[in-house]
Amino acid sequence: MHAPTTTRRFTLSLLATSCLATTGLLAMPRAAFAFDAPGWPAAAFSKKTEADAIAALYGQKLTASDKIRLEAPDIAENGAVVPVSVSTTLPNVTRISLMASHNPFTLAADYVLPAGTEPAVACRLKMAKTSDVIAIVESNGKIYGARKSVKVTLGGCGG
Amino acid sequence: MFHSRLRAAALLAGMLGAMVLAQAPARAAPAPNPEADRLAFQAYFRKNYPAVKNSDWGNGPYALNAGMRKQWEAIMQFPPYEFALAAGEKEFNRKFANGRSYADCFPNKGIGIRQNYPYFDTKTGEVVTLGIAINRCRVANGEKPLGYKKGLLAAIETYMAHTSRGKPFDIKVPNDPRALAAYEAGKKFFYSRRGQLNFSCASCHVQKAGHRLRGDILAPALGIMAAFPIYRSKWGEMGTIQWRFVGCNKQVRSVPFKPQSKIYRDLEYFLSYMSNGVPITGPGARP
Amino acid sequence: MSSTIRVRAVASGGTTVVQALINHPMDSGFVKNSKGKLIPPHYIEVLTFEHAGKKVFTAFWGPAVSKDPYIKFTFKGGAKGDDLKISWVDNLGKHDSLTAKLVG
Amino acid sequence: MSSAAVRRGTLALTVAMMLAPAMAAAATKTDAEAAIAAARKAEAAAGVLQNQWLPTEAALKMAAKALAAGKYDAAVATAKRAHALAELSIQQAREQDKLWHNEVVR
Repeated sequence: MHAPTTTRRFTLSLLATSCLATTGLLAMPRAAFAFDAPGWPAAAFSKKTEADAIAALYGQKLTASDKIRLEAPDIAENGAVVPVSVSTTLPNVTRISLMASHNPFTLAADYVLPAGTEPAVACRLKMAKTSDVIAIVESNGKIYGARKSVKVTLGGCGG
Repeated sequence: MFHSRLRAAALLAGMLGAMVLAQAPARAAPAPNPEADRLAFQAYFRKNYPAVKNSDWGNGPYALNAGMRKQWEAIMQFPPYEFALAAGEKEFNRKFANGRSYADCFPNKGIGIRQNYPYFDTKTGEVVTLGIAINRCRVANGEKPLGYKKGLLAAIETYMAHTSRGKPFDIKVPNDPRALAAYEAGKKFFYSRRGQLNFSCASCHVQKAGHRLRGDILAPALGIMAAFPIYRSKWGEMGTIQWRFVGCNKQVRSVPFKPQSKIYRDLEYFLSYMSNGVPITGPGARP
Repeated sequence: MSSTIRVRAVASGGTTVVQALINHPMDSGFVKNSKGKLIPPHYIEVLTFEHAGKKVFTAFWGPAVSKDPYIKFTFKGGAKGDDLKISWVDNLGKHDSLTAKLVG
Repeated sequence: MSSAAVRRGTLALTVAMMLAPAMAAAATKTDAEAAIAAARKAEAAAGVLQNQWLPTEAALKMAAKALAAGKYDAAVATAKRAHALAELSIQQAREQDKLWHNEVVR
């Protein structure tokens, strides 16, 4: 995750974002119109790249781990409802986050698991286009990641 | 260049038509035989898709594609139509101003009867779908009729379909010329190519069932009515068969008809009859 | 009006499996309505689950969570009849909560 | 008759149709109104056969807008395209009236 690719990724996703959203919306700082619930990691949710979101949320490098089972479809039936489930055998898991690399805002969901809650969660996410779903698990204070590519295409013949 | 061939073909067809016309009455369309049609229709699907169990035809694309089925099963753990189901049940048990309720309008108090709809009403001489029956009940009890595409009517249909889960379709086409005509009209609509894309319902749901259309898998026509009403992620709410007909027509760039118009009710009548014996799987969740 | 939260919480063998479905548009702010105007962002930000006075699960959600969102998790403990308090608040300050009973 | 044939047929027909007015003098308001009226009549006929196309409706709307904006050439051209589309949908309905039997699962 060294600097050059970040800036390239940054510009690329910015391009994708601008074609998706009116620039007017983006010019407005996120917090301006949003009432932020207590504890809600606003900064992390406003980041547009995987690296920035991870940095904002955890502030440490991500190391891949094969102890995380990330289930997501190969081809999404509908990009608006992508069933994703994460489970792991890593010990003392306190947090699980889910990201979609090419979404306008990369961080999709962030779950806090107090002691006594099992390290597994299932939910349904929206994906802007074909990209990776990334699961990040915080175990004993360190973060581990797994990724899976999900193909997202338009549905039907859309005459 | 190509167009001239088109016009030539049309001309040729015209001339041929004229010649054939002389004997055409002899080869007039055979008298409608719904049961023979149904047996042939179901035999086509059972032969071409041998792996599909009878109870699975109502699960559309998920009966023909493992990847899609896995996502569907995840969503069915807690399907988004639960809100419509709860709202439908509440409305179904609500008493009208005159003290009566929906249960008084339907046979068996409206429970477990969805598989008999649509039926042919010999008194009025037209096809009556579940949506029409619900609105007839409301109007008869001083309530105003509901929209046929979505909303409260779709919620009521969701509850009634849920009470019929597992019961096989049991549609009747009485030996009444008007019923047979309605059945034939639905059959003709199903097999006629329409719209600028020039597809018929059969082009996709018979000839290409199980194939992919960009992100979607085409549902087989057999049992395609069984899952309705459906919560489509695309709509983000519950929708009826009639709304889906409008959607499909638009997709082939054909001007759609009004929900519950005669042509759509006949189509639903034909398609439901084709699925006789296939169990109800509604309410359904679809992309 | 009836609650926006539907929950199934089954306690068995010392653990409780919780599934919840919430009736919420979860508008991302990138979708246009039929008249071509952008629908403003409106999504749940925080969703909490409490059992026996202790938080057992907290979800921080953003615009990328599906409409009528669903969540499933499991926590150790919990017995039939216990209370499970679920509450959410969204980016417009709207909120709802429900106390459900664990089933056996 | 495959869908590609119909689409190419539409294209060829509309191109032929659009060339005609270029040679003639600039269209007048009455030309535009006449062209639109003719297209509407054809579309109504397609309606009787319960086989109207969405592109025809779109073209009719565009023609009316061009007429209102005083762009008579554009109005005539678009009206002629709508007319051609309506004719094709009528032809499709008539052909399908016989051809649908061939697709029936037997």
